[in-house]
Amino acid sequence: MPRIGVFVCWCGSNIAATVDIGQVTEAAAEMPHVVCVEDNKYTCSEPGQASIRQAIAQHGLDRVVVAACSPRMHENTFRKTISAAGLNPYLLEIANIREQCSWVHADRVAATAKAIDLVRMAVAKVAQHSALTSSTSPVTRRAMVIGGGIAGIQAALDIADAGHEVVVVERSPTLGGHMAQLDKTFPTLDCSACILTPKMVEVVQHPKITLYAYSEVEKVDGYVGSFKVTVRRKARSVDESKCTGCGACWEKCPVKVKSEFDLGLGTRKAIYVPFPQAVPAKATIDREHCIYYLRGRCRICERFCEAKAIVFDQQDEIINVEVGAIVVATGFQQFDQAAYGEYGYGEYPDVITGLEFERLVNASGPTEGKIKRPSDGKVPETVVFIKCVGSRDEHKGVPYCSRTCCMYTAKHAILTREKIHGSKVFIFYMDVRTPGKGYEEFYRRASEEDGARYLRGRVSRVYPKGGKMVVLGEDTLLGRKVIVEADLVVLASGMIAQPDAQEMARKLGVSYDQHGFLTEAHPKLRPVETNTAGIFLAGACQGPKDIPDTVAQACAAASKAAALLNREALEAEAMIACVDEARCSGCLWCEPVCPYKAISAKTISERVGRRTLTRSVAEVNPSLCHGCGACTVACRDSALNLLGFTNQQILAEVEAVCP
Amino acid sequence: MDATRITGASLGAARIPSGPLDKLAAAAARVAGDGALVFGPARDGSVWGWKLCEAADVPQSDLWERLVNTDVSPKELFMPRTEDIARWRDRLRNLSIAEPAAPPPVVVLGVRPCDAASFDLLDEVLIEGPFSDESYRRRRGATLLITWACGKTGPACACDAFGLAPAAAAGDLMVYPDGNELLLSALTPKGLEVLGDLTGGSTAGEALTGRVDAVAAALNAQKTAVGRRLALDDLTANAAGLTATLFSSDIWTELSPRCLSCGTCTYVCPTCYCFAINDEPRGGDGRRIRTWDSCQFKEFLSMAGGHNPRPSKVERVRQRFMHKLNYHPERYGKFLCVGCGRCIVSCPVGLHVAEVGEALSRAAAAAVSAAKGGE
Amino acid sequence: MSVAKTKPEADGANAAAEWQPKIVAFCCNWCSYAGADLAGTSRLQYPPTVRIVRVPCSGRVNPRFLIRALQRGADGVLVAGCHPGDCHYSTGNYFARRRFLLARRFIEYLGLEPDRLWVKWISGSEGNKFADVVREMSAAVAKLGPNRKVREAR
Amino acid sequence: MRVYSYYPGCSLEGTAKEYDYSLRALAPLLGMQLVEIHDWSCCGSSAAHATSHRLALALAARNLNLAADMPGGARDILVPCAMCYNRLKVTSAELAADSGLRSAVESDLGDKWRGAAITAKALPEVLLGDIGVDAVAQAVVQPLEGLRVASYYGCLLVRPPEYTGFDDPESPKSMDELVRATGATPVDWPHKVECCGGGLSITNRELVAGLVADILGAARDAGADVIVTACPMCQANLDTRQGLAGKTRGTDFGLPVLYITQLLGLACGLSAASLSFQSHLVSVAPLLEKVRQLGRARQAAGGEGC
Amino acid sequence: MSAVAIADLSRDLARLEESVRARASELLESQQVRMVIGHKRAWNGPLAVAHFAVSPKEARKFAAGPHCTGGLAKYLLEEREKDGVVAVIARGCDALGVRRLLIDRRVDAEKVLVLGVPCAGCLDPAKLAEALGVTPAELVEVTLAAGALRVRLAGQEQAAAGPPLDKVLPPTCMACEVRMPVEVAEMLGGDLAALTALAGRPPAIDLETAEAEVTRLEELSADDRYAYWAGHFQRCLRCFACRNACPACNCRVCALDSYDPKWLGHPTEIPEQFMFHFIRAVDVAGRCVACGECERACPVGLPLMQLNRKFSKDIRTLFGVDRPHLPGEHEPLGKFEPDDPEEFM
Repeated sequence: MPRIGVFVCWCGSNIAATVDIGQVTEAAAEMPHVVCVEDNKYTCSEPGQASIRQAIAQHGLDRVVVAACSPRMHENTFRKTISAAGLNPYLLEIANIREQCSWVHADRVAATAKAIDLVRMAVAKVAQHSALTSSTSPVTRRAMVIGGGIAGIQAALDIADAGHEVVVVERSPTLGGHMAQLDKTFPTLDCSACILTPKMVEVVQHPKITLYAYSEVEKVDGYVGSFKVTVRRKARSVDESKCTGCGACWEKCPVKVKSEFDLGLGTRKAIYVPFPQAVPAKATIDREHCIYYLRGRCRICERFCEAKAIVFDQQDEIINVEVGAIVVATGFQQFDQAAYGEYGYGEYPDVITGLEFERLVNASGPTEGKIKRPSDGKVPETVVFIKCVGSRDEHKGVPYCSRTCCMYTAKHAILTREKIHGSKVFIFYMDVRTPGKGYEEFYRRASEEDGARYLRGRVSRVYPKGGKMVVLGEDTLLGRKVIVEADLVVLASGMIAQPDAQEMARKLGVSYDQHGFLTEAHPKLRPVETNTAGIFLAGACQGPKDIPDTVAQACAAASKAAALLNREALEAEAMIACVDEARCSGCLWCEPVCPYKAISAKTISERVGRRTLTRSVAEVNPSLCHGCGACTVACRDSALNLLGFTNQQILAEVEAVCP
Repeated sequence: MDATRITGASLGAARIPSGPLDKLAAAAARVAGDGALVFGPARDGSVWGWKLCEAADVPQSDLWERLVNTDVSPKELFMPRTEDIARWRDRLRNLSIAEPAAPPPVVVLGVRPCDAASFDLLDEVLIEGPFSDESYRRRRGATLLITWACGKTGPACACDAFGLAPAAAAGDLMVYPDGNELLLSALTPKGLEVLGDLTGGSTAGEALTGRVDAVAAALNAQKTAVGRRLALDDLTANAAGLTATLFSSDIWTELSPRCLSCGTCTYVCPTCYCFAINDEPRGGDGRRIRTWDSCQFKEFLSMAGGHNPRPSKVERVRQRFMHKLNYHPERYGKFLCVGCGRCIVSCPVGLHVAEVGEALSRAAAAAVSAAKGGE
Repeated sequence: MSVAKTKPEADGANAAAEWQPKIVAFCCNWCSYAGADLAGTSRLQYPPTVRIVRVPCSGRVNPRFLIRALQRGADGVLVAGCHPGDCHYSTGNYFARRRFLLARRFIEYLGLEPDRLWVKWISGSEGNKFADVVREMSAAVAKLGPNRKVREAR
Repeated sequence: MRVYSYYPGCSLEGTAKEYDYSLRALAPLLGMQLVEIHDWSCCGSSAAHATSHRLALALAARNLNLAADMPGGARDILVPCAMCYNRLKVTSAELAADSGLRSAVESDLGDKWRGAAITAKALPEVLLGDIGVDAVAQAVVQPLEGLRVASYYGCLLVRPPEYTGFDDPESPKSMDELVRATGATPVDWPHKVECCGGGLSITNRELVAGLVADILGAARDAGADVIVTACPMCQANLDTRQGLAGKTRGTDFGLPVLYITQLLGLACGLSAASLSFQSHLVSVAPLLEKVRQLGRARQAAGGEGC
Repeated sequence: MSAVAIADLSRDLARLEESVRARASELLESQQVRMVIGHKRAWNGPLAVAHFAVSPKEARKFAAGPHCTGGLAKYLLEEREKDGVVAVIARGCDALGVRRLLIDRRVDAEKVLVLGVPCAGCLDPAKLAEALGVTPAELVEVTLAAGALRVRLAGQEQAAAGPPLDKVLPPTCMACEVRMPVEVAEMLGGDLAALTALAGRPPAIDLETAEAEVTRLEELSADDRYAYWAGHFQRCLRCFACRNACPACNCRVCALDSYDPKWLGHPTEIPEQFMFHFIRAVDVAGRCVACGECERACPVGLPLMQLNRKFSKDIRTLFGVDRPHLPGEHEPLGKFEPDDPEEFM
């Protein structure tokens, strides 16, 4: 039989002025299993705590109820108190008779009656308490960074510099991501490649970093401190350890393919590196276009490879990596412009996206930095930029702002005016958003110094007419229809989630929003953590971001990961879900409601009669469970229970409400 | 089987017209005692059960021409589905315990002979046996049972297979349909009192009791549809000593798979009497209650620690029918079944006393002939 | 405390005037329980009708608790959790929402008064909202009168 | 044979009779059977939806209910008129989404809403989605090779996309594909979904003349011989206001405006009479002559005659 | 349905019965399966009962036709711990019941062989009796012959023509959308033209009509609704036939039997009866396969499907999941949508 002590607090006059403490102690003395009732002026004071410790010893109490302020205030205080007296700290219940009683009621009779009810509920609940302990698990002191764009690069370098091993997984043949495709960066107009490529090199040279390029994450098992990641290293058909990146192979390769890196504006070979500064500088054979794979003949590259690095029958390799933390930096993709039929992207070659413009204006791009329009290679005289194409448009499923387009369009305007003398630049916009250091100044430079004509309004249609692209738009500030006959139209494309972002989220067990961006644990206070402990977010996979924000977030994610890896072991929650295997039907209806992927099936053996049978039951991983209890409701058989808030405890409280 | 199960000695008889029965009900209520409650068959939803009749809604006699029997047996009038054994209050460490008040007298108007006979069977176990069930005894003692002989049998009726008959005499007062009139025959002094109250003291003479015997004999000559198919003679004649053989018969593994382990058969059965006792605490207070229970439930014999002596349907189905058709007859000389046919109608999977009885009887015959062959 | 005070014994004018509903509130620890605490620290007054059962998350609240509370004499049940999208455990309140959308329609279908069940999203900063909800719900449940339909006799 | 409930709508009994005739003549050739909805009434467009939202819904709902009650079972409705199509689609969607509105409309109708399972379909939607462009091409006996056709969709047929959804609202292609199936060349032109001003055709002729002139001009610039449409309002407006539009631009456009069914009918070998070309204001005769010439030229060149 | 089709139908049913027996014998003979679960003629009365054949000889007893009522899927639960494959002769509802057990991971897919049979509906003896003006117990034999049912009543020597089968089907069969079973390993009788044509027809009543009684109850006043349900619930015997017959009620330890926590008190008074039926209905919500077994098994005629249908109706209107029990649909309570309705929140 439980032996419960009840300690009623006056809290000076905070409680005692409204609640008749005497009546409460009298009533508490009658409650089942209560063997000792005391009241104190200030229970949380040292004398108050001492009286609890004394009473535990004197009356042999094994459970304690403190009727005082909110448990959010002093639950931990009193847990320590009873722990000091030798009780398990969880054999405590707080009756909140201050915040939820004396402070909100004036009528002494009613408040006293309610306080008695609250004490009765706490007594009934604590009688059902059991001692709880939390488990610990060791930490694998290695991190994985998924994605090798600027976010992944920065995060990897920071974690490695903090002294931990890092594994970087990048699915394309090279590091760099979208940033490598850019020409200049706003608002400083410094060269993107110049600031990025040294970092790319740093990654491969760092002794703590292992890079798996042309590789993808297949599966993620385990939990914080102990993830087991399966990585597929796709076959390059080239032995990375031998390839020197000399370039003989791609010079001789007879097959020309549209370059993904140049967004189809330029070409590459079937054996290639995506761009000259690619890291690692290892060739890759594109098996879909290589003549040898298509027709069984050629092998010219093999003949010219002095390093003998070509391996035509190379297979994908599956490797397993154990890590303690994961930084997700999988980036974004451009909005698909085909959704805007009225702009004719894809039909008219001279309607291009902002990223394509980056390649056109880039000195290492297909036009060697000369802005030439794709249809006929003519240098455009009039260029129209249309902003918010695939941003802030609910009808296209993108209600959000992509955050970068205002600034890169201003940059494009400046570059156009710089590179094409006497060119005219028109920019159709909804709003100009420049929240960033030096951003507003940069925009002003575009509009005021470089003479870009900003027109506030949407464009309704773009169509070709006599070698020009007619842009029908509106200037809403003047209330006039605007028709511009342009040579080139550039659509400022928004950012959307990677096409496989949801699949990645499911592999990782993290949540994502309706647009497919991965969700942070708290929008303000936990911006780089996910709801799955040990998995952090960096860059545009979490939402549209420019480079400075991406880098800042990558640093933050890295510091979170490093802090985690600095720990020897992790202590799990004590109030977590547990499975009564004798009851569990193994239906696993609990599994989909668990936000932490903490529930999985396991097989148990049991004796039934004279036979040993195996069956499947649910298992809660204590390192992953946060104790929300959603699973307990999904469990029809009540095999799942939440320690500290068991069905029995809640039912006992409910029973006690109405004596 | 005991012939007195069919023909009871009439203590007196009377004749009343068919039609409203309010006078009969009132007379019975007066005899039963102060505050007596009268129950009669009543339709509830799609089901016929038993309902308290106010004076105005006492059924008319033609009801018994239309209705073969109620779907729910009248046993709950003596064994309520839930009844208090005691209530307790724990205040200031003073425990007070209250037992329920004495039950009111009850008149059951128009039970069929099979159901009336079921009370005799229950009485033997619950009152006359070594243990007397106080609550049941008090309720039975305060009851006046008016039994209505069956003018026709229903398709699921099987009374004759179990040693009874459509007009088997049981209860306090028998009612026999006789043309446009009803013949009343008192079987007990209480029944005789009702007749006296009804007729103003003039109980009928020899002529009327003779008529009663004649009508009863005619009604009892009816054969039921199930009874025509179901001969349990091998079971009755050879029952003694066959328990072990029947217990290990193959029929249980053959018959039991289809059972759903629900309690339907036991709960509609007038002769099943298993119950459970549970405490329902409410804080310091609470009640100890008795509710029906069923040997067909998986958890029926489940013990603390997890052991279950009857873990599968084979054991549970066997238990029920062996109890009805072998254990009880061995001890009391009668089947613990009155052939009311309710399990035949209600079992959702058609597993009932007729089919099992036939199989068991065959098994008994086979065992006997095997034993003879062995000699 | 006398039991009779909170227990509706009779429909007599006096008893009716004195009767106040009893509401069991399941409040999630992170939002609504904190909101109730904030109502306290802000000294907002509300009727002494509500008894809070602290749960980690509205997703922990089993609809069976609702019937149990009504059986044992509660006149109303409040389930309060974080606003959609704000769940401390990210999704618990979404599951609670589905469960109680159905549960409320179901008790209504069984002939109970649906207004005996309230589900409200109350954040930790909404002390005012907590007090308002208790006031409004107390009035609404008072209007329904004592719960008799599934309350067990004592 | 695919069976459809057929909802002609008022235009097809009046100004757009040729749309109705040509559609009925064409249907069997493309494997469609049209069963006219018995006792159909106004779809709720024009005056109704401008003045009373509920009335407009109730009118459309009545027709959808009738379609649900059709003997032989509920089927998809073929709705040739773009306005009717639009009203029926909007009504289905709004009543599905809003139970309050549904009960309001039910009380207006004095009848339960039974149209939930009924789908209204536009003509290009049916021909492309159900019949299939291959089946259309197979039915062509007189290919219109050499003819340049501007498909004009107007404002209602493909908008709003959340209700219509069968084609790109800004750059639709469905009629172009049908045109291609006849052997003719669909022209790429910018005014496929520009407003023709049909709603103001009576009240503001000058404005409408300008809009119509823009459309016709764009079609002519794109080298079109003919405009096809699937909307009675567009057809009527582009046809009747063509003279006025020409006057404002000092030109004679001379661009016949056909229903898509008429063009398909022509390609499938239906006679000019059965396609009711006589009721057009802009003469179709030169077009028919061109078709004949193209056919002869093809025969002379040894092309497939049939 | 033309007269010719009906004549064919009775012949088809005979052939179906033969092919069930043949296939079952074959499977047992070759020891591909350990047991075949189907129906056989009952000891008495018009209906068939479950039959468990473990030998080819026992397979000769299998029956098929509209008298084969009673679900079979649930029996698999008791076979789960034994080795070997069990075959089930499955009507559409049985197949869905097996699917339920598979989704709930209560049965191993490798240990079940679902043999689908087309189903014309299973007669409701109460409806048939009512149509003939007798009690259900008086029905002795029912067959489906040319034209309509043929019924022999108690005390009659000869069977006489009864009503058409369509008129005496329970509501679940009327609304059945799986007369041709789905997710079966193989179909028996798939070549029987008349039977498959009948089974392939759309349901006799649509979802809304099936829910007409729910709608009617919804429109009553709260007190009338309470009176309705309390009236039914007070009759409930707590025999648990509804639960035991239900393929969705397949927990190892039923909440209704649990002592700790004690969800359901033992008293059979109204408050606990509401708890009982609340728990049962809530726990099968979204998981109900609409087989109607609960209602069929109930000895005191509780309209339990009206509770289940209420949930399916609300799940449809609130969450847009029309038929959670059919393949391809999502289980509505193991998930959520961020924009689920907030009617009163």
